[in-house]
Amino acid sequence: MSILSLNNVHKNFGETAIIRGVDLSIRAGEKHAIIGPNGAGKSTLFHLISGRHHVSSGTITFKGEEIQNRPPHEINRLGLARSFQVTNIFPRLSVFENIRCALLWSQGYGYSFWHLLGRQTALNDKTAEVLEQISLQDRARFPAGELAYAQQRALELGIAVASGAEVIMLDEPVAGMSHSEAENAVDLIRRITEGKTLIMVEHDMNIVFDVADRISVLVYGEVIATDEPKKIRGNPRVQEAYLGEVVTGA
Amino acid sequence: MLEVLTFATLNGLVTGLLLFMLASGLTLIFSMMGVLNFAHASFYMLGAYFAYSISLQFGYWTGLVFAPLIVGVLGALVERYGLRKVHQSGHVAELVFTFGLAFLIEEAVQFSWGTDTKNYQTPESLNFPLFTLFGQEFSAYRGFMIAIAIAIFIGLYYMLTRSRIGIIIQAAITHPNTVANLGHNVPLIFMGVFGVGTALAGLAGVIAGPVLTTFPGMALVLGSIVFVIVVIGGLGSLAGAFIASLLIGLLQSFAIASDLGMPDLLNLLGVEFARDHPLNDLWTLTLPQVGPVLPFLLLVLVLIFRPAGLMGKRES
Amino acid sequence: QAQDPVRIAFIDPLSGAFASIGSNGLRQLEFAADYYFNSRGGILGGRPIEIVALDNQQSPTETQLQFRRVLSEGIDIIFQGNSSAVANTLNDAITRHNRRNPGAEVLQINYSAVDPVLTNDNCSFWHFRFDAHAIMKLHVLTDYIAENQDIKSLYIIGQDYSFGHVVADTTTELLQQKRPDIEIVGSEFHPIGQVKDFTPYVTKIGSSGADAVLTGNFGADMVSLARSIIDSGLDMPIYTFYAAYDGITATLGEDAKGQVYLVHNEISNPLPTEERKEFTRAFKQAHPQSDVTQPRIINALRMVVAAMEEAQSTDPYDIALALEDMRFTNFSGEEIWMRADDHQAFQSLHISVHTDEGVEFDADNSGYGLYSIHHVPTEETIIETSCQMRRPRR
Amino acid sequence: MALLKKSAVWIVFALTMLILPQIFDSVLGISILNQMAIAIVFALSYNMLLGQGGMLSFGHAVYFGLGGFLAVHTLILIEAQVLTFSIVLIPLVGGLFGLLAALFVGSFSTRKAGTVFAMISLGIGELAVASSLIFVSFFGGEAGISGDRTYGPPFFGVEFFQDSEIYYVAAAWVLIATLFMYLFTQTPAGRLANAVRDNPERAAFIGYNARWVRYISFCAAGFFAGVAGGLFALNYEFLTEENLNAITSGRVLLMAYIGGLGYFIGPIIGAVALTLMNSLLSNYTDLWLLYLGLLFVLTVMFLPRGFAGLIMMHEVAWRRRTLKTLARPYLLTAIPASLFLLSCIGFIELAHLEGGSLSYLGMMLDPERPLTWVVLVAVVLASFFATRYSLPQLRRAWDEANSLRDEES
Amino acid sequence: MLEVNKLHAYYGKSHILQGVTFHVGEGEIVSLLGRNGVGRSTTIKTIMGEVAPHGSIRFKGQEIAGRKSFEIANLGLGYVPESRDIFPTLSVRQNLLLGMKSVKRPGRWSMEELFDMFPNLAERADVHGGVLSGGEQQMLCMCRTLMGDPDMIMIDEPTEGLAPKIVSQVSDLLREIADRGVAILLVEQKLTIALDISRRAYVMGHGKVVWEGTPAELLQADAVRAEWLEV
Ligand SMILES: Nc1ncnc2c1ncn2[C@@H]1O[C@H](COP(=O)(O)OP(=O)(O)OP(=O)(O)O)[C@@H](O)[C@H]1O
Ligand SMILES: Nc1ncnc2c1ncn2[C@@H]1O[C@H](COP(=O)(O)OP(=O)(O)OP(=O)(O)O)[C@@H](O)[C@H]1O
Ligand SMILES: [Mg+2]
Ligand SMILES: [Mg+2]
Repeated sequence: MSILSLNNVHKNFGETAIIRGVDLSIRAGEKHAIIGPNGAGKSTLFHLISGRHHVSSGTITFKGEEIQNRPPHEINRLGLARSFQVTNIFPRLSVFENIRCALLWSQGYGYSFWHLLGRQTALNDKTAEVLEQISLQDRARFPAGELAYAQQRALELGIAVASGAEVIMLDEPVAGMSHSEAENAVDLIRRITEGKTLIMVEHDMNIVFDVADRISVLVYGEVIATDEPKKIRGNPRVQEAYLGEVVTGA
Repeated sequence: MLEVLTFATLNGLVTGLLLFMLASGLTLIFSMMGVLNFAHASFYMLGAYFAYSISLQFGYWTGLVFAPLIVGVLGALVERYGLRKVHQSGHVAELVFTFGLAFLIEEAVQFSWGTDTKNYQTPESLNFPLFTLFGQEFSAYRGFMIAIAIAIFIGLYYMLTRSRIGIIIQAAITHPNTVANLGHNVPLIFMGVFGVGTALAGLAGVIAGPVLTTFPGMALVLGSIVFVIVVIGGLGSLAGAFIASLLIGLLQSFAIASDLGMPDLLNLLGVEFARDHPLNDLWTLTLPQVGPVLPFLLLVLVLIFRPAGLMGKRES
Repeated sequence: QAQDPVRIAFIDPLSGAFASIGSNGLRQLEFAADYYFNSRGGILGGRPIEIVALDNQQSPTETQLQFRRVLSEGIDIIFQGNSSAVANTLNDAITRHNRRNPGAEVLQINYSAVDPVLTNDNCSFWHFRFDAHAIMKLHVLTDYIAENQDIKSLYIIGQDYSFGHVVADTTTELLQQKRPDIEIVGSEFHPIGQVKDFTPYVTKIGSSGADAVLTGNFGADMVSLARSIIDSGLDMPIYTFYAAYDGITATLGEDAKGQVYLVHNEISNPLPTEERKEFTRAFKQAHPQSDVTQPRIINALRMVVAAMEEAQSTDPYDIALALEDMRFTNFSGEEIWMRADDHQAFQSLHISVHTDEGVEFDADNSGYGLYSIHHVPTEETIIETSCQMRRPRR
Repeated sequence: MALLKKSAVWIVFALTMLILPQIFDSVLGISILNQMAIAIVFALSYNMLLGQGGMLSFGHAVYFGLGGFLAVHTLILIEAQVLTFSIVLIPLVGGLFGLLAALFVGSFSTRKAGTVFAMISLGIGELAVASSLIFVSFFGGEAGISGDRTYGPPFFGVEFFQDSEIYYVAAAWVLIATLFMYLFTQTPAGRLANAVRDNPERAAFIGYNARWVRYISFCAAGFFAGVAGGLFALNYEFLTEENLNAITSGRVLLMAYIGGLGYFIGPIIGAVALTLMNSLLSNYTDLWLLYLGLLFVLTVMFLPRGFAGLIMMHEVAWRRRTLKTLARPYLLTAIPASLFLLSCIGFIELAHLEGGSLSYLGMMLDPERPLTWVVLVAVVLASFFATRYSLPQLRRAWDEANSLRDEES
Repeated sequence: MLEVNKLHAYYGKSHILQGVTFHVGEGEIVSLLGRNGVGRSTTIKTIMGEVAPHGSIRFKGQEIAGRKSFEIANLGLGYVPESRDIFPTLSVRQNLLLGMKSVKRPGRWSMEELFDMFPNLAERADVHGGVLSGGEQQMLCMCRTLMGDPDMIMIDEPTEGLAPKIVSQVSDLLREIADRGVAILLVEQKLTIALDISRRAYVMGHGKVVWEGTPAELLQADAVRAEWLEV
């Protein structure tokens, strides 16, 4: 069953059309990768889905509700979380607080100013759990802004997945990581998205082919193919537009 | 009626352009360096005082040339030895710094020149009426003020759009290291911009001093209104500051000229209130009374409905 | 044998924007204390006067803090003059304090705040005023205007606060009685200290066809207004309360000669007595940059001391009783009467003009100064009061 | 036990407030303590905005003032026997009206942070001042309005004739307000305020509307500013335009900043320090505003994290128990540095002097004699270079005191 | 061209570079390899003067340790940072313009030429740098440095976030740069590319250079790769 579907979505910035009629349907529980050349509009697509940008036309349906042009916090509350290509965390809060804040809404605290956080055992345990998953437990008290880059990426991931949203969207989650770190990250992604829907943008083909159940290829604001990894690899249009010859060696 | 309109327009123009002289330097500093320079009006005051002292010895014209230079150098020194250090601690720190600086300059002025009003006069050579309209004189000095303000506008506009300085500074606000890595001497440029900005403030002081009286409170009177102009005009927009200055000048002079007020409105509505009505103060309010605070009302409204200002592209 | 000094507190702005007036007042008070008393063996059989200067920056809140300091130091006479707002809040505070602490009262010597309320509805047994209040001065000023048949229309402009309103309302009312033919062609209020450029107001004055302007403005608002009027080439008399000294005279200079008039309770050039001239010279010698701007401070001090001597006490209650109905001849040879009903001092009032002719004692060392041209004897300045004084029982 | 440990600091705080008026029991002492109490609540409320919520306000005095004005009006109503309740509750009245005003203004000003918010607060501040001068019947014009706190029903026999009686009311309110403001930082709303300050955009993607988060902090800050205003009304029994104008707003900004925005106790330190300076310095010199200005500028330059930050810098050395190794180097720098400061002050005062000679630190300085100046300048220069010379040793000692940790761990 | 000798650097109290020594010859492409966090970026930043250097750095025979960043840049050393740092409020064209040291002196590269090489950028020449896609920003950043006509550039992770096809374009560009006589110090995660184009390589570990040699030698040296590069 499709949990998220885009219907003829367009996005123009001024005169330029960036997203030019995207139809996409994500099945509940699948791991879906979006690949495509630089500037194809992958991140823009994420922004449209998550509410950061308004669509120019078209509809986006999430769990039966139209969500295009709704403010991001509302979309998030429906159960859709995301990470960013450029690290986007709360730099002066501690790592622990970063995660705990990310948990607050889903744990039903709302804008409460009558709960004392120190006493919310369940919440704090859950935070510790997430920290362990992203292997930052020994950095818990550190200001997030002082973490090393790779750790910040891990935190970025942690904030996105903490709330336990059903759909998780990750924009280049392993960019800038070394091989080994990337492998850890992929493990982590697998673990935490277990039983959830994952939408991921990534340029590292090894990871994409490794993780994804299905892949959509976005070129120039249009989806030129959506299919299983094997078929995508063999698709000549994809080869030509995106993979080039480099990947054949890999 | 025609008389009222003409004068209101003329006065509004002069006030507006005077404000623009002051606002131009602040736009430069505020929008390019991102520094909320609370001491800007204090540099304006310094300009007036230096010019006053110089004019006692060497006459007005020498003051016109040297006072802004002195103020500019002072500004550059402030940037070099104060702001630059504070810059690392962020915008709020810069703000508090300039806040303290404004305080300090005011006290220093009182310390060195005393708290009396200073007898700083327009130059003899401009002491004649340029023209007489409906029996009132328009002094040549006011004409001179208009000319200088327009010259500043053109000069700055040229500098900002035709040279790379503008984009270098804009880039350097957010990424000073990167700009330095491209081979630009960022600190020097910042110092220069701050110096030029404060020199402009000084120039405004030299020119406005004789008209608006030179006294230790002269900075306070203008302190916040320049911010209002820069923000209403839109951060980073010289044209915006120009338009906002004129707008505010005209707004104020028309408010003063109008003589309208709540009583007229009530008359129109046919309502009347006794003098001891608890809201009597409101029912008797007139436009001239509130004229000087109208800019702040405008500021709030503009920010609510158009946070980027009239011509601004970015919000902060 | 050094005796305990008699300590008097002086609370006025000594720093900040209004410092010049406050410090100048302090200079005069200290000088007068030395000149008349300390250099002549003190008072009450040899006690020197000590002035304790406390800075309030002309802020009501700071005044409260300094008031508490006064209490802490055990001082019970406070001189204060600048800003009616400060005087009013101080009056309230002192009244409250004295009611709550019988036996430890404090006396307020108001040498300059002119809000009529202080000796009318809000009068207090513990408050004495040594300056004529606004309405008294306006009686004199409007009489003077009324006599001038050239004036057919008047423009009133003032700062938008209580004093400004009192000036406008009273002037309108009085002229209505005295010269109903004078048209009030404009009555304008502008925010205090906020106007950058007075030209728009002045054009309005010009367009109104007024023959004269009357204003209660002080400080920079006064100078800027007068300069704007002059710069616009309007050649009309400007009637004022505060257009002299502290740089104002120098700034008005030649351009304003004969155009700016001032109503006040102290006679200016030519100084009437040798004593006054002597005093002025001595003061000038000690403080070359300052002027004797407020003889009422000196009057107040001398009257308070006279009251002490009369009562042979420094207790505020005794001083107050002695001050009531006191008649005292000051250094200008004028008699001052302190009315017991409202603690308002009465003395002759004068109108002076800004000029350099006949000015022996100039202001701001500018060569220009005030020349008194019109004198109103004490009897004619007396007006009624609405004061219902509550007298403490002892 | 854990509870005791947690509340220890609060107990100390409360005890300190109880003991202080016993030591400084003059009218002046009590007056300064009362001032501090007001300033502490006000500065802490300001920090809710700037330090914790990242909202730079130039008009926080509006809520202080409005709360205070309403509090005075309530006093007047109590005096007129329209209302009857104990005046110890007046700060609550102030708080509620501060809150009301914040609810209104916040509804449009918290949409954005940064310059937009700052400038709206500036505009609102100016408008509030203008209206306070225009609506004389409510605000009393420039003379303000005054009430009398002694007409309420006695509170356990106390009628509040004296400031010292008010002090205990104020102290109680300081304790309550500080506690609640502290607890606020520990709630989701308080933490989210930090998050939104750091990165409002990301907050949206974890389900929060940045505007609401700001709005809540803003209202809470308005409430506590109003409480402070109510305390002011109780202590001084009057309010004027001055209490809601830009100078008051600026002062609270400075207090919070100088104290240290990043620390909860920062504003408390700032409030205490500034109040002290304000009430003590002005007695010694007319130039105290000049020194105050210098102090601000220097603090911003050299102590970017405020006094609290300066204290916290020593935390490591304290825990490492190496603090005492710093004593000597500090002293070595402090001697020439204070000499430098003192001689500079002497120089300034002497230059400011008009006539006579200056009695300074037990010496008589005569400005007429050139020698005075020569010596003074010599001392200024010598102590300046001595200070500079002593700095490297301090820095070395400092590094040493703090780096021991590395070797150990 | 560049000689680094016993270079040390610190972040606060942590000693990151502990005596790094290497050199880059004229027109050479040299790779600096190593695991994440060994301090490769720090090395470059220290050379550039962004991190305080302790030790000797000589560029074109001049000692540059302790000089200001802009002076170093003006000597002809270019730097493409890992964080890209596109100026978000400036247009692509203005970003490039900023890269030039002087508007008058033409260098090896002109804007047109670079636009030809990266048509993506040409198309977006007048939009704000901040809205560029991640990959576009990387290209812009590199072009911006080239506009300054450096004699040597140091590039940190140039292929990060680039689509595979563009990656190969980038390695072509690097060769092209070297062909025009510009030396390159390359920090690159993707070993294949790094070894493919560079003449020599250094491997860093624990803040020091632990191995040096040619790509071919590195491919042979399994032990080195295992210990210092792979996990
Ligand atoms: N606000 C905007 N205004 C104008 N153009 C924009 C804006 N945001 C994005 N673009 C343009 O839209 C295109 C798509 O950008 P997007 O960030 O979605 O690419 P992407 O597919 O994520 O690429 P990459 O893999 O390099 O990150 C780019 O060319 C970019 O310059
Ligand atoms: N600003 C900083 N403050 C403190 N430590 C830092 C800072 N920047 C980097 N570090 C630390 O310095 C070490 C070296 O960082 P550097 O960025 O040079 O590594 P790198 O080899 O380039 O790795 P990467 O692949 O992550 O870019 C890391 O452990 C990092 O955590
Ligand atoms: Mg992208
Ligand atoms: Mg790196």
